[in-house]
Amino acid sequence: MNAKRVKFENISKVFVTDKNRQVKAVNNINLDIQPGEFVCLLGPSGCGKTTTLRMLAGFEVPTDGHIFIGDENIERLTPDKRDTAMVFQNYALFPHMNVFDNIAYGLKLQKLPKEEVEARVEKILHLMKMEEFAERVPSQMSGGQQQRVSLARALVMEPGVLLFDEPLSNLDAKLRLHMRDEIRKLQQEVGITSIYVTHDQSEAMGLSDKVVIMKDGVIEQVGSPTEIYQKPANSFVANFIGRANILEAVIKEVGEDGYTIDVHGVPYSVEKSKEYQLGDKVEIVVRPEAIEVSEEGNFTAKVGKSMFMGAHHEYEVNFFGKPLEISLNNPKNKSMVAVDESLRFSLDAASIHIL
Amino acid sequence: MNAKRVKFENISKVFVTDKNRQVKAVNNINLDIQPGEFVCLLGPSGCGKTTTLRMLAGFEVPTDGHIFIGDENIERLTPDKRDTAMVFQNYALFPHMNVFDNIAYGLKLQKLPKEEVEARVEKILHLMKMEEFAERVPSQMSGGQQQRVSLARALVMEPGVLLFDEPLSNLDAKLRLHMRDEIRKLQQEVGITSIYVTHDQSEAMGLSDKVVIMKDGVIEQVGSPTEIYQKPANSFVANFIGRANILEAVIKEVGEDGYTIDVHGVPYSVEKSKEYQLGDKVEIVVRPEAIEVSEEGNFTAKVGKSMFMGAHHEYEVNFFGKPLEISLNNPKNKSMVAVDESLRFSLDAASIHIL
Amino acid sequence: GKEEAKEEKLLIYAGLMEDHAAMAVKEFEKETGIKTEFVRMSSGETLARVRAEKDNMSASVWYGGPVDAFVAADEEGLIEAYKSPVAEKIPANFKDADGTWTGIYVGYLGFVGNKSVLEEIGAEMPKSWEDLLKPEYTGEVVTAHPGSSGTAYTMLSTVVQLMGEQEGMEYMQKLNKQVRQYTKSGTAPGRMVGLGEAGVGITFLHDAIKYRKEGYKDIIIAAPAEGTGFEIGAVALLKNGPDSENAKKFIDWALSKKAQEMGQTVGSYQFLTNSEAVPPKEAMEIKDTKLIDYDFEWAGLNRRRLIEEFSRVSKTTAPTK
Amino acid sequence: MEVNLFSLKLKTELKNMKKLFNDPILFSTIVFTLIVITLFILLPLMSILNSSFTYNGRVSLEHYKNIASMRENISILYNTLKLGVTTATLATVAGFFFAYGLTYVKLPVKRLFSSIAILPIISPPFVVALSAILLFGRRGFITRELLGIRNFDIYGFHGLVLVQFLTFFPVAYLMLVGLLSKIDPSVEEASRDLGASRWDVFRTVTLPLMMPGLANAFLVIFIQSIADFGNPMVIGGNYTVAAVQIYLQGIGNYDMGGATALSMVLLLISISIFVTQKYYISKKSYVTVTGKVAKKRELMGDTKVWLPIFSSMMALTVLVILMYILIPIGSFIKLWGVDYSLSLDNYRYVLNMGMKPIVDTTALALISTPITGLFAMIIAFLIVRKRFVGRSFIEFTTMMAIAIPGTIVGLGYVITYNKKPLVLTGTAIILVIAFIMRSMPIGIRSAMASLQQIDPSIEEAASVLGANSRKVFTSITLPMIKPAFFSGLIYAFVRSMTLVSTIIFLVSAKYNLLTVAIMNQIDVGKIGVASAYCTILIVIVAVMILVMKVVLKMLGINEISEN
Ligand SMILES: Nc1ncnc2c1ncn2[C@@H]1O[C@H](COP(=O)(O)OP(=O)(O)OP(=O)(O)O)[C@@H](O)[C@H]1O
Ligand SMILES: Nc1ncnc2c1ncn2[C@@H]1O[C@H](COP(=O)(O)OP(=O)(O)OP(=O)(O)O)[C@@H](O)[C@H]1O
Ligand SMILES: [Fe+3]
Ligand SMILES: [Mg+2]
Ligand SMILES: [Mg+2]
Repeated sequence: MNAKRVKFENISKVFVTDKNRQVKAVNNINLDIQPGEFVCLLGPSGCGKTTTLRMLAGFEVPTDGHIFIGDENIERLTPDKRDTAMVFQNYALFPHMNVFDNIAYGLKLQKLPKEEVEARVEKILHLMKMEEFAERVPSQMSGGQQQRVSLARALVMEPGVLLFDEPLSNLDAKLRLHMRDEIRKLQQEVGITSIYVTHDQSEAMGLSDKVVIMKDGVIEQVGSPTEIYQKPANSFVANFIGRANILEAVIKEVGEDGYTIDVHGVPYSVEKSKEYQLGDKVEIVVRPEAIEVSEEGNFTAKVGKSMFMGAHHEYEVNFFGKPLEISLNNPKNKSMVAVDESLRFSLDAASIHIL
Repeated sequence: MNAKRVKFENISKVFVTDKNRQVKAVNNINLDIQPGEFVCLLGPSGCGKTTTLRMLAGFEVPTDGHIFIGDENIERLTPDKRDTAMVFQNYALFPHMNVFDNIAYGLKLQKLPKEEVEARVEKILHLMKMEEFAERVPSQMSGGQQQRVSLARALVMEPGVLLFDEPLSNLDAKLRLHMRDEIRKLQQEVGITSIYVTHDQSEAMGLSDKVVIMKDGVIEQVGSPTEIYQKPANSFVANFIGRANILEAVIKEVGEDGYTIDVHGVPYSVEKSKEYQLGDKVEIVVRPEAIEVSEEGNFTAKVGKSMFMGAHHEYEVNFFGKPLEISLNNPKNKSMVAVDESLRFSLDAASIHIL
Repeated sequence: GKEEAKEEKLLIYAGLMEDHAAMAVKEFEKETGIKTEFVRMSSGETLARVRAEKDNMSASVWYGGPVDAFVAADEEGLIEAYKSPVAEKIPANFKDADGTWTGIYVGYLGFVGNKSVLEEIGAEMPKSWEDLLKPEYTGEVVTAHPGSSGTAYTMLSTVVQLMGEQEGMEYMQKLNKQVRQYTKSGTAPGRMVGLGEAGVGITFLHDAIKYRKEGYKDIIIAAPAEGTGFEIGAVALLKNGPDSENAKKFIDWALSKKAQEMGQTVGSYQFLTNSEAVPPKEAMEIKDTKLIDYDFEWAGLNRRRLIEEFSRVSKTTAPTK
Repeated sequence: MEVNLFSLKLKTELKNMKKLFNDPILFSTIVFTLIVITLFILLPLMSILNSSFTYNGRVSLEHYKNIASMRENISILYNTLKLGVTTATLATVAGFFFAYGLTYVKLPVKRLFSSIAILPIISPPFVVALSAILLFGRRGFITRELLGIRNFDIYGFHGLVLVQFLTFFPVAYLMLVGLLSKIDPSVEEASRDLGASRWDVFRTVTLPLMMPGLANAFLVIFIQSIADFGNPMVIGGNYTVAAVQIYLQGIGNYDMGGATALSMVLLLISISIFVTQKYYISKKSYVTVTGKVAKKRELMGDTKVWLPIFSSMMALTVLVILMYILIPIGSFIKLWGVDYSLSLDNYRYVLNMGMKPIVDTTALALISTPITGLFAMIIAFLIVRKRFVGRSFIEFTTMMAIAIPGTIVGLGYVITYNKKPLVLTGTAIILVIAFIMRSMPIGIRSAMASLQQIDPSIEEAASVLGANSRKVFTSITLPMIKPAFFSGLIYAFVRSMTLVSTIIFLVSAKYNLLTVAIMNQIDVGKIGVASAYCTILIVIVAVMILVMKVVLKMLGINEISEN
């Protein structure tokens, strides 16, 4: 196990564009990643994920702050000296090498015996379901195939720290699941600290020990997948991870370890997250799937949208003048309510989180 | 409305690689797309989706077959004469132009008045949430930002046929939803026939009038999203679209418009899809979310995996020696069963589809 | 080992034609056993190089090339005077009194013509400076530019010395109308006329003879009746050069009858300075050429002024088309 | 709050420097490069500058006053500029045209075209001038024999332009063909898809993407054209340009001070053009080779497209062939223009004179070529990819190395390296160094243009996989810019084989150089012998090109999407 700890200390990165405008791509982030941990970076397009990885890999020099791999301040290390491998968002394949050579590149640099190189490349090709492509050059492959080569090229290195920049974005759902499992397996087997940028929440949820939510170069929340999902730090996180209804409520009772809140006239007992006073107006997060459609529900609302989505059915209803999303699991055996008709439902008290 | 009908007639495309090996990227496909229809191409990596689009756009000459746009056989038309616009999988932005000029490119070629060009570009920049990037050059933008420019450049053309090659793959879930809505809105407003390659099922489900499932260059099924999901033509489609448990069953009774089948000893009444005889062994598809966990379930099985996924909880249980996936909606208010413990559940008869 | 280190050697900068220098060096080496090498450069190049090498002269002898370059070099202290015992045999007007340079050959300035071109344009071979101004030669004359070529400067200086400065410049101005092209190098007019690119050229006659020998069979030559200038090719000892003893031996050898007579075997058809040496028979047809009393000293001192003046009257370097 | 832009930039610069110190290979390479460039380019230039300001041993502006007082110098400068601009424009356009035809269009006889396009550089420049005279002169084969024109005058501006055009268009071709073949075809597809006709694509995508490359080619040719002295000397007629004037002033008039002063003026012109181009280019970025590898380009096959392109390429090809066929033919002819009988005399003469010039030149060129090629690529890599203090200095100085006529540079070398501590005159080393310094700039420029096209993330991928700077360079950068590397090698070899002017002051008796021999032969009218030498030269170069191809293949630097 050569997994390494990774630590960002007050890291910032400012780009200067052609027109001498400054772009704060990363703004004073702090992050501590344990050896062998699998961390997902999530955030809207342009929030600084790629830049963060690039600073860790050594392609971009931070404007401020320090980065540590293990106990070492890596400022003075060139990319090749850092024990990292990276899957690039734009693949960055070597156009002049075939698939085998692309993947074997790093191993050959380590002067491994030829047999070992071959064995390892073949193993990874197998994992990637790309055995038959070994001889193909990148220009003769599909987008997804190229992406898998890029992934294989980094995985085969088994470094201390692996950086993934949206490594599965061009793969279909099935293959993505497969790859995701393989990555996780390999990562745990070999013990690699991994930082994984994805725009796919379920990937983040399914893969990671820790999720980091970024926005405009700033870290909004760090936590386990469940934490992030169930106890979002703010409405941005709530909305970004999964779909969220943010409703207004008033604190009606303050208990030992819970509050009773009033949501448009209906009382709910919820867990304590922050300290609030009696009568405080608060915002609560209710996930669409945490709303139960039933004839006995406390609320009635008119359906604005109704969409069949396969595994679930989605409604958007008018909830006291604001849209409320409701997601209904396995809709097939339930009778659907059409647009403009009324839907009865209630909130699931246990799933309510006060921001 | 200048939406066009698109028709593929026995289209094949064979590539010859460097090593003189033949690759059948597309194999005798037939497809008829109505004016204004929104069709999604879905299929595993390398199944020929991009190649299909490229033949329609005119970058690749089919080895066999004919393609029609409207009533016209477009074989002899160069790409610029075809009324198509394409979002490229690798973006293909003009590196020497800033965002505005990239997007305005096609409009300027049409010699539209300057004001109109500006108005249209600005409108689309707004849709893409990219107003502030108008002056930026591609090399100074993040992956997702570049992808949006590529999308905008095609959308702004409002052509007869729009081709999308994984246009949202590098965007986060939120933005993707937003973009998806905008694409759909624009497409319907202007009436554009659209062919959309995606690896994201929910995108395919949410967007399309028709889904085309491809595999190894061959079309496996064409149908509406619900059809494809609920009545997959074969196990490949069932597995590819959403997650599927394929179970064995025996026809016990043949009724007017349904069968009674026996699934490991439990009888279920299901709809008729194909003709079967009494006693036939059949395969049935049961979606993970169509399995109800409850104390009164007909089956008991040992839990092999248990994963919290946010909106749902996933189990994998050992079902008569084979893994069976179960997906539990809004898990928060239900007590979880740990690995190696027993889970009781039953199948939802209405959701069973015989292959 | 040590023996080798003491090996007798010599490096020469040669202004002669390549074959001539090669042969001379080979012959000298054979006779003396001194290992001799040469680098062939034009006189201007040699001058520039020895100037640059002032503090660390690599060659010891400057062999061949017009006297004015030697004079210029001497002014900058680049030359060591050496009065060779063999120089006795050389008339005073072909050597420097102080031994700065000593002449090895003499070349006459004259006209070169192309028989068939002249026939074509229906003109005779010009016989005098005056002839050159005849209308039939308009646009037919090639000469080098005095600014670039020693040959052409000899012509300019000859004309001025012959006619006086005022008249000489007027002559040049008239001649300018006749000129098809001012070439850069002094030998080019001979080649151009040989190739039929022009009818008449002004050049050193020995160069013209050489071209004819090379096979430009239409070449005819003539010397101007009014008298003409000439060049002296010289040899000199370079200051601070290594191996100066060997260098002196070489100069002695170069001035000898035998060495001078060998030139003709490789196409050097100048007259020789050693009074005992027999000039090449190819040169005999012009042996009666009328020479002016060419003043090298004056020519050297007035060079810049004359060229400036010439440039003015000819305006050759303004874009003419 | 925005941070102060200046302090931000300063900070970034400091961080870059820190990063550099941590990369010993890179750091030492940069230091080495800086030393070499200072020693062998800057120092000689300083000597020249120095001598232009020295009059009778004192610091003075006398030389500048002198050249300013010569009125013809004004028109000479005008001539020089006019020639430079005309030649550079024509040559760049033709080079581009050739490159475009070869990379974009389905053409028959591609091989012929691509070899024709480099033929003119594999012979000494003045040979073209000579051929031009033999073909188009008063007695020219075409003008007189074929067209019956009696008084055609090839000497002068138009002849000079013709000759320089033929000499330099291959340079443009070599610089541009690699760039064109690397443009991501999907960018052009996108353009077509948005409704652009072929012409629109060319106008709005291909051409703008090539603009830096074209500007670069223009710059290189312009600078070479105005520094060229061989061609104007032979065929310039009364059209005098600065390089010739410098030679005349320095060599003909024995006035080196004036010559150096004039050189400085010439240098100033080159510098201004260079600065303009740099300003223009640095504002743009043109990455077209991305890590997502695009499909190969479909070649255009329409008759409408290929026929006109084919015919014009053919026309130029015929012209080139005509010019060059004369050389081998001439070498078997007794005396061109006079006696057309066949003979082997010329070769006999060459054999007689000895093969020493040929052997010496080839040996020296062989030593300097790989060094030049590699060094040029390394410097280009440093300039484009690395951020360090002294980067602009390297870029600027290496370019200046060709901006001054060779004669003057050669002189600078003698002045600088004839004194302690570095006495190099007369050695082979100085010849090799001169070869390298004179041919490297073009390699650098063309490699730079290629590199600017390639997405740096491809190199980053290599480095994150454990490749150090050297390895990244050899296994990724070099193979990807192989066309530029290859053409750089060819160019370096040929230039070394044919360099005259710089060398004339550096040759020692130990090394006889081929071009000097050729010059001498032409001077004495032995055109046949000169042609024989040239023919041998062409054969040697052709063989070398083949050998280079094989060696590069063996070194694993393989053909990429070149065809
Ligand atoms: N130029 C080519 N030469 C040889 N084979 C090719 C070429 N282009 C594509 N192929 C092969 O054709 C098949 C189909 O490629 P295509 O790009 O259409 O796949 P795709 O469905 O778009 O896949 P992805 O989802 O990975 O982008 C792939 O197996 C690919 O390797
Ligand atoms: N070279 C550059 N010059 C100027 N701005 C830049 C540069 N590179 C990135 N940026 C800007 O910095 C911000 C962060 O970019 P980064 O690539 O890290 O985003 P990201 O989180 O990876 O986004 P995506 O999910 O879209 O890939 C973006 O707004 C981007 O436009
Ligand atoms: Fe002479
Ligand atoms: Mg990114
Ligand atoms: Mg694809």
